[in-house]
Amino acid sequence: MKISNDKIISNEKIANDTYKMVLQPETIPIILPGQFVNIKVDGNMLRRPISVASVDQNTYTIIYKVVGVGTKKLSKLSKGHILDIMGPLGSSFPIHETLDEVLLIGGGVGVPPLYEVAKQYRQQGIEVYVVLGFNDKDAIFYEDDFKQLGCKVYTSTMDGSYGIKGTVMDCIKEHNITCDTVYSCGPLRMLEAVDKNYKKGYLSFEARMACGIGACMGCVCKDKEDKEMYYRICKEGPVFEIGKVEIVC
Amino acid sequence: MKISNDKIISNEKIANDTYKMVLQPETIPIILPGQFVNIKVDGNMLRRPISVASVDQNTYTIIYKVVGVGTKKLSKLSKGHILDIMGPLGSSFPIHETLDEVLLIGGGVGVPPLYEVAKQYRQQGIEVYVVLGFNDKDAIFYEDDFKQLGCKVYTSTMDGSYGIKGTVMDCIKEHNITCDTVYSCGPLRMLEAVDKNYKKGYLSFEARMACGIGACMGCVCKDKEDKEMYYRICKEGPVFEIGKVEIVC
Amino acid sequence: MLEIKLPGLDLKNPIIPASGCFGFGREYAELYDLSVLGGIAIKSATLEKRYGNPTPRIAETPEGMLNAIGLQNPGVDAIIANELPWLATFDTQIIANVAGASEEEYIEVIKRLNANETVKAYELNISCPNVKHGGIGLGTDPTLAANITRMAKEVATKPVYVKLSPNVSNIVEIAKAVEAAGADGLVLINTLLGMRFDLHTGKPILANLTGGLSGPAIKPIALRMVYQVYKEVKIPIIGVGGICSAEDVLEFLYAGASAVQVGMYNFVDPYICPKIIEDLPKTLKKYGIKNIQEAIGRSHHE
Amino acid sequence: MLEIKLPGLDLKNPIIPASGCFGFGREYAELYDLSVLGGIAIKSATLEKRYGNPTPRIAETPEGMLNAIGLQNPGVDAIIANELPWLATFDTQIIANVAGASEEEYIEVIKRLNANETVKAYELNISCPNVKHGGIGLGTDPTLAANITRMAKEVATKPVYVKLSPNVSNIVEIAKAVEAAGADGLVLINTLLGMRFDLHTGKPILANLTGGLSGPAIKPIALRMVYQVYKEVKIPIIGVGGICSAEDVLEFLYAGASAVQVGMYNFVDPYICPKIIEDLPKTLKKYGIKNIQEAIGRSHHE
Ligand SMILES: Cc1cc2nc3c(=O)[nH]c(=O)nc-3n(C[C@H](O)[C@H](O)[C@H](O)COP(=O)(O)OP(=O)(O)OC[C@H]3O[C@@H](n4cnc5c(N)ncnc54)[C@H](O)[C@@H]3O)c2cc1C
Ligand SMILES: Cc1cc2nc3c(=O)[nH]c(=O)nc-3n(C[C@H](O)[C@H](O)[C@H](O)COP(=O)(O)OP(=O)(O)OC[C@H]3O[C@@H](n4cnc5c(N)ncnc54)[C@H](O)[C@@H]3O)c2cc1C
Ligand SMILES: Cc1cc2nc3c(=O)[nH]c(=O)nc-3n(C[C@H](O)[C@H](O)[C@H](O)COP(=O)(O)O)c2cc1C
Ligand SMILES: Cc1cc2nc3c(=O)[nH]c(=O)nc-3n(C[C@H](O)[C@H](O)[C@H](O)COP(=O)(O)O)c2cc1C
Ligand code: FES
Ligand code: FES
Repeated sequence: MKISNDKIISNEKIANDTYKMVLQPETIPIILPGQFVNIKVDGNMLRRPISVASVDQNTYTIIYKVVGVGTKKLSKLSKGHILDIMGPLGSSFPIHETLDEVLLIGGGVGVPPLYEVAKQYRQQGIEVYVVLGFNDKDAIFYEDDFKQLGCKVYTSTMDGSYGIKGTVMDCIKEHNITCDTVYSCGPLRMLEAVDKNYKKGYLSFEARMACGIGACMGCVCKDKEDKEMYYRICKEGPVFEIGKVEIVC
Repeated sequence: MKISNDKIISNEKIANDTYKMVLQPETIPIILPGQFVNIKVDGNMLRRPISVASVDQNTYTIIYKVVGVGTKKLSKLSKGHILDIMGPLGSSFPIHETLDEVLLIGGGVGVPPLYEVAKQYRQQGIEVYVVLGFNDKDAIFYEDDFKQLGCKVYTSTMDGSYGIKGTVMDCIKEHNITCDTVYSCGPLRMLEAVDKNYKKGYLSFEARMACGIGACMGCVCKDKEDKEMYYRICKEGPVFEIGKVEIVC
Repeated sequence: MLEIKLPGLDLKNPIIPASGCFGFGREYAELYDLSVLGGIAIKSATLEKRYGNPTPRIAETPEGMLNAIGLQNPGVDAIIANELPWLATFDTQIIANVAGASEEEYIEVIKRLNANETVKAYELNISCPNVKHGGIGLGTDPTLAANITRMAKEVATKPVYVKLSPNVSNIVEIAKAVEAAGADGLVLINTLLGMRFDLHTGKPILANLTGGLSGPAIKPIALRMVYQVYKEVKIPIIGVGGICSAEDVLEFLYAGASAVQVGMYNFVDPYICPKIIEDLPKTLKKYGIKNIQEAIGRSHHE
Repeated sequence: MLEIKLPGLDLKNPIIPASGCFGFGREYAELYDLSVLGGIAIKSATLEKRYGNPTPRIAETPEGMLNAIGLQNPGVDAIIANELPWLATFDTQIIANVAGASEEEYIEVIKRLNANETVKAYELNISCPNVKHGGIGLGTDPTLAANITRMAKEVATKPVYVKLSPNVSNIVEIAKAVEAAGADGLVLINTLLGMRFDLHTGKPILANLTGGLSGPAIKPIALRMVYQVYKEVKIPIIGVGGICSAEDVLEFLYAGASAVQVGMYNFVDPYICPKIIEDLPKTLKKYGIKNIQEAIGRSHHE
């Protein structure tokens, strides 16, 4: 973890309310798939946690949705602007070398952190199923990017305006995807469903954060079994083994 | 008065901690000599009142000293930046057509609003004496500008590093300037001295302001005689006839 | 969708400039038609003309400001003679904010305003230091707060709102006392007591030493007090503290306010009130709210 | 020029991360050497391990934030076993912040910490809701505040600082009660109670409904309280509330603080404490101050 002044290389809209920003850090840190950065927005106190979607030679990419004041301000920034960024932070999606196939399940802006997972698995030639869920056709992004990596991509929308109508679970059923190792990130209700239906794999969680580094206890969640045990989503998380965390919707 | 988005045409350092900014408003308002504008600075609540130094075809000029957070931020802005500006505000220095000569007495950043006064009197061919007071040589600005208008310019510095050593009053005495109609702007102690030594003319005051338009009563001063009577420096002022206002240093 | 009826006040929308932040409206009338406003809370009126505190009276703070104006105003008679007839020309509801250095002064001010038809309601400012009680604000003691409310209600011919001070351990206790004493409504909150120091001189920036903190900085405190008080009283609440957007208004409505006042943000953006009024219908729509009534106290429902 | 000696605390500089905003220092130790700090106020310790409140526990506010952590901590025994030995390896002064749901809990926590040599002083957090008194903080009642102070002083083998709640009508009254009960120093202020609402759901953002407001927004209130209390007590004051620069520190010293704590700004800039320590000598020099001592209470002098 460090604080770095990262330069915006590009910042463009890629779907409804959804932006892709490429950043160039002063020195390129090692960023693992699933880790996040914590971005200072001018005029706001708390940093905004955003997952890293992919890492390249000397840049990295984030995908964010405009939901409030902070992400709104981010969306207005142009190329060349310098951002005060803390990171990389948190745990990552472990990449196993002994698997035959993996299933990535992403919902909305939960999709981006899965991209780097797909990339690393595809580099090893492992079969990657990708199931994406969006609200509607206009919200869809990254479908082609996953395809270009050679993943098998299946998309669903809640309103049926594209792909399967329904949730990602509906989509999986519909396409008879049987792969049992999942990597998932998205809305809490989706994670809850994934948690219920799978035994192997990893989930990535969100929480309102203050420090982002494990000091304030702002972002904790409980262990599923041992109610005395807790984890900090910013430190032990955001990625946890499936079944580890108590999910309260 | 109106709120306008004014574009910065230039913003350059002209003396120690002192900057000159040329601004282009959306539509050019009528700005009278001695009036001020109230500038919104990003990240600060209260607007910063700054006098207009001179008015041109479709631009106007302000001169400001960096004394705190707001003026510091202003000094960092570059050409093309848009500022949210309220103005022009307050009373102005009346320009009389029947005078033979006038004496302008300016101290530090009190100098700029006198420039437009000098310009208008010189346009009428009236003799203009200008006495400028600064802390030291490095703080001096606008001496040449007044000279170019054809004014008789006399400068003093508190530390004697340039011109007469001492206050503007020392300078006036030293140069035997006898003109009895004064226009003055500068530190309160200077205004107090001018107020004591002259009977005719105008003084421009400063005060910490909130609304800048006369609504909050934040900036009031008292009448010199009638202690029940008060004036709002942002509305009835900043320019008052000499002898009108009670000066409390 | 924006209308709301409160005791004495028939508001076309819930936006009211706060007392002391709008003078008597003259300066803002040069900028826009005051008839767009739901109402106007005019500057605190005292019996005699008051000059107020020495200057500096203003200091800036992070997302806020301190003021120590000290109730400067021309006195109730001058207000009746010069300001109210002019304000009567606008189609908006005038709330007279009443203050005083003793209980008797409040009562006398109210008596003189009773006959004036322009004033639709009173707002008792019980935050100011009271000479009779050693300079303590009536608003920090439930007994004193109830007492002045009762006295005001006895003479007032218009509804009485009481504007509470937030500088208290227990705002609910004060609110309940004031309600029990007959108040028709509450205005929450006045300013919090604060200070700033001059780095050069080491002295307080304000000549009065302390001043009242207002602005977005205090919004979370105001919201909390509106929420706590709404739970415990039946009379309507006008929310105030840091409001500068239609979203802020919505938060206050959710917390339990029936209308709101906008204070220091008038200084930041003199058009803020008409802007909020314009934004409000879109904002309600965006969050699926059909009308103001539906939003009031929403955080407390089911 | 930065040293300051306070009861039990030999500070090389007046900068101390505030309780709850620095954990037990482990996360920040990865970023810089904790030995640069004047001291560290560790997270409130309770007798048993505590999970705290449900989430969300955090909300943003203008120039501030709300938190409702609810004193999550591993319990005093685990702190003694796991955290204090590690903290002992740094050359800085450790202040143990003590909390509890009853007076007896505070006392038991203090007893267990007494033997530990790393802890140089106690800081009683009397802002938290107390089960024995119907969930009211001990810090809002002068009698209760004095009582817990007296009980703590009876058992404590180290100086006792009392950290006051700002949610009171009269901070001076509480401060004097606590001083009379034997407190060695005061810490001013804890957070102000606030709320935020979710625009979509209409509900409070925090699961706990209300939370503690901290950050630059509350600085003017903290400064005012330090100033008022300094006038009336003889024991030293540690100032806290919104500090994020050397200039802020200077304001607190002028107001009457002898040292300061930095809270939520650690989250905005994790290097803020070392930065302030580095800036402080330049800043003192800029304003003509020779040493910390000269600045303390300067606004009150002559
Ligand atoms: C580990 C992690 C990774 C994330 N990755 C992404 C990503 O890749 N792309 C993306 O679009 N979003 C991501 N989010 C969610 C993102 O942090 C929020 O959408 C964002 O903080 C909202 O900021 P705002 O100012 O626009 O909203 P506002 O509502 O104005 O924010 C107010 C406060 O609430 C916090 N907040 C609001 N919503 C959330 C949320 N869902 N999660 C956490 N904090 C929130 C903000 O950080 C801020 O402190 C991630 C969150 C976490 C915790
Ligand atoms: C009518 C008028 C005309 C002015 N014209 C000029 C000018 O032409 N050039 C120039 O350099 N300065 C001028 N000033 C002074 C200028 O307003 C202040 O220097 C400036 O506001 C300082 O802002 P800051 O953020 O840098 O200082 P800070 O100290 O950080 O400001 C904090 C607050 O105090 C106020 N403040 C601080 N000093 C003053 C002051 N001297 N007068 C009024 N408010 C103050 C600020 O506006 C702000 O609200 C004028 C002031 C007035 C009232
Ligand atoms: C400059 C100024 C003057 C004020 N004068 C009064 C007053 O005379 N009477 C009163 O009841 N409140 C007065 N207030 C308090 C406001 O009406 C309001 O309660 C407070 O500022 C909080 O709202 P805000 O955060 O929107 O400013 C004043 C506030 C300011 C900033
Ligand atoms: C996340 C968080 C947790 C806190 N936890 C505690 C605590 O456990 N004990 C305590 O006495 N104060 C606690 N505080 C209050 C701070 O120590 C400090 O008094 C307050 O935040 C004001 O300072 P600031 O404005 O610099 O943050 C906490 C504050 C925050 C923001
Ligand atoms: S955000 Fe502070 S512990 Fe996770
Ligand atoms: S600044 Fe408000 S009346 Fe002058």
